[in-house]
Amino acid sequence: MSDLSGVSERDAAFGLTLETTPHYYGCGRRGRAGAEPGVVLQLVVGDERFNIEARRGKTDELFISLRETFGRAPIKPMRTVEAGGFEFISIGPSRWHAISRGPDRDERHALLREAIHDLATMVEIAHGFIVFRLTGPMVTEVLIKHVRVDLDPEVFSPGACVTTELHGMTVQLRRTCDGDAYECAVARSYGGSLFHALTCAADPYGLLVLPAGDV
Amino acid sequence: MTFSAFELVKNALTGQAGWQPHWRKARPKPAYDVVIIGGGGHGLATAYYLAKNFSITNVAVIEKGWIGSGNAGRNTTIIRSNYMLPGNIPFYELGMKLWESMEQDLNFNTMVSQRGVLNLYHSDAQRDSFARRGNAMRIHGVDAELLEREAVRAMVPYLDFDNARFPIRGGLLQRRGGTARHDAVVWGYARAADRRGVDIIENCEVTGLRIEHGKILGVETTQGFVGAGKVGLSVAGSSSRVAAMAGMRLPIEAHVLQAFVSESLKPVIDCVVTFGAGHFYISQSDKGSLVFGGDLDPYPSYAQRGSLATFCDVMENAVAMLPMLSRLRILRNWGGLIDMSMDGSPIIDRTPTDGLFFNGGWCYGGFKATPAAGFCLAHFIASGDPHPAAASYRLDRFARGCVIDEKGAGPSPNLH
Amino acid sequence: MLINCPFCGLRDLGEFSVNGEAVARPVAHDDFDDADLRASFVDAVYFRDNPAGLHREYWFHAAGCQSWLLVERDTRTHDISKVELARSQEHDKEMTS
Amino acid sequence: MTGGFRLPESGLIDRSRRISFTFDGKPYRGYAGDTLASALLANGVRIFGRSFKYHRPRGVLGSGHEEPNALVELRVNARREPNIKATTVELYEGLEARSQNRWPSLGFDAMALNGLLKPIFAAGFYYKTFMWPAPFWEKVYEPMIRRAAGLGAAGVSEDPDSYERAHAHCDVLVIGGGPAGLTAALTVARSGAKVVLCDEDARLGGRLLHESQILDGKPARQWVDEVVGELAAMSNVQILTRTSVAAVFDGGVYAALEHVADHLVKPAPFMPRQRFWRIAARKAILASGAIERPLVFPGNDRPGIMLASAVRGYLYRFGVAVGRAIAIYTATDDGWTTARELIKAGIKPVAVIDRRTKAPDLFADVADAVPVVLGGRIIAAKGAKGVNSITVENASGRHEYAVDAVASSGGFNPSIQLASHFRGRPAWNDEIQSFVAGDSIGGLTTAGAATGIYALGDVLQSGSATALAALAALEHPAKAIALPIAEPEATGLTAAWWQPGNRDTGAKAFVDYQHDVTASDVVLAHREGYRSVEHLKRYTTLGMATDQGRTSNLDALAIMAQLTGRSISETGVTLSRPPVAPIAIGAVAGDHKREAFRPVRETPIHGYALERGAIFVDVGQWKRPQYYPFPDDADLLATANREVNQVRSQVGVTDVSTLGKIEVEGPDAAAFLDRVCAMRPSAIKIGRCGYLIMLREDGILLDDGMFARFAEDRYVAYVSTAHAASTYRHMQYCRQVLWPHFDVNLTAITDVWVQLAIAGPKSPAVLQALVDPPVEITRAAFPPMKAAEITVCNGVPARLCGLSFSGERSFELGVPAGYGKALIRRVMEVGAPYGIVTYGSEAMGVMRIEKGHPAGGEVNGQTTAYDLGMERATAKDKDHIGQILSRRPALIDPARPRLVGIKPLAPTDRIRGGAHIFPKSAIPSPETDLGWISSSCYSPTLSSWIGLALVSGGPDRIGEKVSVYDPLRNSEVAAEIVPSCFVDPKGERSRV
Repeated sequence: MSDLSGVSERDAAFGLTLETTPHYYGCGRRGRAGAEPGVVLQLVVGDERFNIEARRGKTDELFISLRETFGRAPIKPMRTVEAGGFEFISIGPSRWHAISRGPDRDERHALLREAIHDLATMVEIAHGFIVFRLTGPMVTEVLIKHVRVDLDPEVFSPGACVTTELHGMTVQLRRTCDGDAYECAVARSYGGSLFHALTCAADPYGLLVLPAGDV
Repeated sequence: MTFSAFELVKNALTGQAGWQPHWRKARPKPAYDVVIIGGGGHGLATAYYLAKNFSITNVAVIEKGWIGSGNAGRNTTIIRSNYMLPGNIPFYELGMKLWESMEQDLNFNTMVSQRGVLNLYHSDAQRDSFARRGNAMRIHGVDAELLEREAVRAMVPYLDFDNARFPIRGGLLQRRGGTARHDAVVWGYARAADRRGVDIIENCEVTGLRIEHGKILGVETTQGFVGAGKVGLSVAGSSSRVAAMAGMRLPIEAHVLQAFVSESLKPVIDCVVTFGAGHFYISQSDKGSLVFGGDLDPYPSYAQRGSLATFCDVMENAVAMLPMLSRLRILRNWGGLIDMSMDGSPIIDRTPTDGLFFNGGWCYGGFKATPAAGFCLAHFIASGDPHPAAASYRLDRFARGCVIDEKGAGPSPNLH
Repeated sequence: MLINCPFCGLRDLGEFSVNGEAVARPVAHDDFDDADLRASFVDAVYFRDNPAGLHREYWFHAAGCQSWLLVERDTRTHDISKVELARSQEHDKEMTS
Repeated sequence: MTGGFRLPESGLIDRSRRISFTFDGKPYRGYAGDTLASALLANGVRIFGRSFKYHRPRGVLGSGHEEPNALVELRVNARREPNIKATTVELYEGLEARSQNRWPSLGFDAMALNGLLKPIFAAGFYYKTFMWPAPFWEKVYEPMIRRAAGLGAAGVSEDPDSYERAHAHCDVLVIGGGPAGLTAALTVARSGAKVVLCDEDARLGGRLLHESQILDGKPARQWVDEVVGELAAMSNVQILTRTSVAAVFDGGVYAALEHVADHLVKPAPFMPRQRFWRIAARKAILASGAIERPLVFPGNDRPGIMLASAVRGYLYRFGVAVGRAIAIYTATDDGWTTARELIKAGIKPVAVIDRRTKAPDLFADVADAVPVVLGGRIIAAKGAKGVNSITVENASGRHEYAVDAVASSGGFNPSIQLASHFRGRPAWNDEIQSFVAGDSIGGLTTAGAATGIYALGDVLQSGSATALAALAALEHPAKAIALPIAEPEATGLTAAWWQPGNRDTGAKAFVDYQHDVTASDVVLAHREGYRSVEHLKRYTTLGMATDQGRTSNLDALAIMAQLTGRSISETGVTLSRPPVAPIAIGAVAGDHKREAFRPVRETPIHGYALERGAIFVDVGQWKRPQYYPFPDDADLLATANREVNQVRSQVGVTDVSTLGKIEVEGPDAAAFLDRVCAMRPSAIKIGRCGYLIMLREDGILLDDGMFARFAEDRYVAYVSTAHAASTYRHMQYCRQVLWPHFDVNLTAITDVWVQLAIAGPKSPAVLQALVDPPVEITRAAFPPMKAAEITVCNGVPARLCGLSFSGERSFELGVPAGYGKALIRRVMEVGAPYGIVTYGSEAMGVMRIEKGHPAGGEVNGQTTAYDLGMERATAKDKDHIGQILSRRPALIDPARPRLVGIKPLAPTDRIRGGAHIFPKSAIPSPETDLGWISSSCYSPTLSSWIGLALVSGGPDRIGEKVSVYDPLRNSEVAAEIVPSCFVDPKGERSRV
């Protein structure tokens, strides 16, 4: 297992600082002027994200182990399931991402590692992604310009998660479990293009880009 | 009747009453020396050259629908001989020479227009690859020029030179390339073959091949059995289906290639231009329509319709290459069935069945190959030996490892 | 065309790439220069049934779950009759859980 | 006889809002709610444009997308748009329109002389001429034809407007918001299923907007308002007006174009001009109505001769009378309805000429009020700039009428274009003398007038019933809705096709107006053998204009049917092609334009490279720093030379993050990779790097790269930038399809790590300053090809490999991507004392050529491991992808083009990529061609131009003198074939 545990800008021991404002990321109001922005966008930083893939023939055992550790097997196709401080996102057959935010991540991480043991491979991949969080009344208007899956709020309900194509990029689009926000994750190298695609689509509704932060 | 200015004027004065059908509506005879299956450009050209070059006139061309109803009438009308590999260059150059003399040869205006074919490049690596190709052409006696950016700008001023995702650096130009009126090529060959005695039999579908002791005896059709000493298959798009009648599998997949025309406009694009940063090609017809296309649909298909994904992709390429196209409108879009071969190059060969010859696997390039394919297939059928210009287009090249893969895409037909 | 990915559901063609006819890789034996073995590879790599009708083919859900899929499709109508994961079937339970 | 005028009070226009606009520079006024056509007609304008071939004056024929004649150029400057149908343009304040295809003016067009040459310019004449002398085609004839052809002129400056795409999903898509579409949509909506309703008009209602029907005793328009109000209030309904559904694709995917701002002078800020919708619908109902076809007669193209339904539409919707002396020429009851409405509006028709010998029932009021000519036909229409008289003939003789308009009614053709995109064969319907859609294909069913049902009550019923059937097929519970009661309507007609034997009074009888195809052209096509429908179309250009033959195809078919003695259905039908109506290319492209044509990939240090003034190069989707120019570099070649020299003498750092990185993990990782790769990954020791070679199954090289093996069961594959995606896909294919039993997982981690190559003799010192203790960067502790997972810069996890692409002592250092920018800054800090520089991909490329490493020019999909001298690294004794076919005779033929180095005899002689290689003093020919230069550069290390080449028999020719021949660039250079490695062939420098 590769272990990048504890990679975080909060870890003051590190001699390198995490880049939190990519060169393309411009904060502030843009697009149509008006009292309230229709869309608010923010770069999410400080996630931990693990790619987990079951070992061959170990899927059942893995489910059992996770259930024992987290109270349930946090696996449901195309859904985010919250368990043990992680958000488990099922991204493919026997593959999922486990995202963890906020304090006490080392403890959680250890627990996950223990549960997984040798039943799956686990690779820390947080740095491979750029995540934009979108809120505001016009978010779905923006997203339907780009995304071909059905975003009807009843269909794409809170916790929904898909990997799909957006302006020639593969993105992971999620609706948070509270239903209030959408998160759009893309391979890091595409961050600028995704930012451009989303902000241009949002400009007609008035857009506020917040400084990057953790959520 | 030979077309001439005199005939034109005479008929203008007599209410056009003197014109005759350009080809007879023939009914099949019991037997022919040669039967060509497929009344497209290739099949009709084959019959014409059998008659003209080898005096074999007891020939029938059998067509399922109306002549030219396949790819001959569904392409983007480009002619060129800007190939890179030694197996390809002589063949396409033979074709180019036949295009250059076609109208006088056929006494039919096929509107061969040598307006130039310009391939854009966008990087040093692409320039080097084009230079390899252009130099190969020059070494084979084919015209080619490598243009710098400003020379390209002078030729096609409306290309996106300035704010492009993939800026244009230059282009490879073949001035002798251009376009021809696709339907007229079909009609011209049909009329010329007919005038030499070839029977063109339309609305006659071949339903089987009669083969005994490994030798072809004739074809079963919806108009009855037609005997034949030799049979040529020239049915690109349906090659596998017809070859299956002779128990053959082919290194071919059928795919749909979409093409598009815009509304008629006053001239804006003078040559054929191809995009190097995507797959897109465009020219403007004499009637004023912009004719363009891009990638094929990636999945095997026998349905003559394309996908929205490719449709969108082609338009994105169009605007990326020529931003001025943005407000112009697509008038019509259609899909043609093409034979994609496993190395992107065609097959002209005899088959394991004695007397049965095959011509197919033309990928994107069937239209431009029309005269040369007919010429070489006729040569093969008449002489029993491949024409030197098509000597590389043999079926056994895959087993031997002598593939002719211009793009280096490998045995993935949808990547060629 | 829409493809009903067993994992992701109905998705647009544009998210997939296709490999063409689902041909099994011949089983190689020790003599790599054996003529029959080579012929079987030539056949598998270059030759196709290319039917006008039902066609079994491999697709890759590149912009989705990255599964290779075995798709059964009619090449005349583009109607898709079956889509399944090309990989082993041990994941079936997960699909339905 | 002045043509049209505005009636008082009637119409759906807003008379309180006057609108000013210009046509050919002349100012006019209209009202909100007008179209450009209705406003011009109201102003008495009759000529709208000139025809394609004969430049004949043309007016308006119809009132919508079927319009073949009234094409204008709209807007100015960068927004100029040619070939716009005036009948579809909503009038807006400041509209500027111009006529087309005329010179010097619309009223007098010099090219109208073409008309006199009509006997020459018959169908297909150009196939018979312009052949002599041969060179004259390109030089003389064709330029003349090209200038003459085309209708409008395209704008050539950048489109200032923006476009966007949008995606919708529904259970049922209803196409058309007329009576059938409304009852269909309402039925679906009330069932709770999701419905999208599209109509190309700005208002819903379809024909009910153009007519005076009564529903439930109230004007039908009132019913429309009620239904639209109900639909608009429902959350499961999406209404898209000004939206034409353009095409249908497999799986129930529809493309539609919404004209968001085409009714404005220009789009408001942040408003797209048009929106291209992709609508995924489980079922669709095509309620697109029917289009009237005109009757063919001599002189039928004169301005003022229009479709009868259009005449009625202008009356009701726009309050415009198209003339003061209107004759009705009809083969249908519907023509009589138009007559009645004209009478009601106070414009008594000059005559009703019916092709039938008996007047229809229900129209006694009309017959009483207007002269009626039964069994009549128009045999001539005269008038230079618009019709001013017609000659009518029937059993009782000839009658001449002075008219300024003719309302022509030949029957209705269902608008089934969309249904035939799926190659659904239209079926002939004798009752309506037209084609209707065949079987429902792909979930699309027609309803209402599109099925050939024309009486309003039946149309309403059809919409509702079709919706119920669609819902039933979806197993969605639904109830029938209460339909309003319509009054009875007469829909009788007779077949009234142009008969090719008709006495021609010398004037042309037009079939296809826009392309100037006449009845006699169809006769000529028949005579010359172009009898199949497609031949007819292609030979005469019939139906290929912007209206796709809406008003012409059937008339031509009918003529051909008579000539061949077959029925119309036996004669055949041309299938309409997508799109249903022309759509702007830019609208489909959406926001994929200019720099956003394709996404950009940037490495984690992109921002840093920008700060350093780097020049970037496109590699696939990546932007890679190519040069880091200094202000005092003479040129970019000097930059590359400086960067190379600094690396070779001191130390440099470059960004190699674009290389593909795939983590391969699992107990079977080694066994799996042994099957995938041509070398033997299982032989790579833990903590070491190894070469990576992958073949395609056809034996050709797929990619080369490096492995780092960090554990017994864990490798990282570093593959080329260009092939990263295809390599990953291929490995997943091997893993999922070929060998699913292997217990191994693949994770793409390209974007997770930033990867810097730090190269040069001083690189160990730089690395030592970065790594955390106790790691030592010495020859012994960290030799070349070592791979280790360590920490750097005080705890940052890192992967360090002793890899060299440049030939110098070199390291590749990876850290999590978010630290990339900080890392390179740190590297530059700690490297400053050693003279470190950043170097770009150009310098890296130079050094790799100096070292003879193959890259894109060599790994090009045509070469084998053997060709590139890698065969010693491949394993001959195991089955892996490509093993069997790589052994085919032609792939191991020593005469194949194989990799060598090329050095000019004079170091300053430039050799360029793509030049071919010939034996010294051989005459260049295909037979003497030895190969080509695959990569070249100026080597500052050797102070010479050098190249890599693929040369027949390559390594066997080392030492031969050759000519590097580049006719494209007029260059021929004497050179020598040398080993491909130019610098430090023993590899001593990398081991310091």
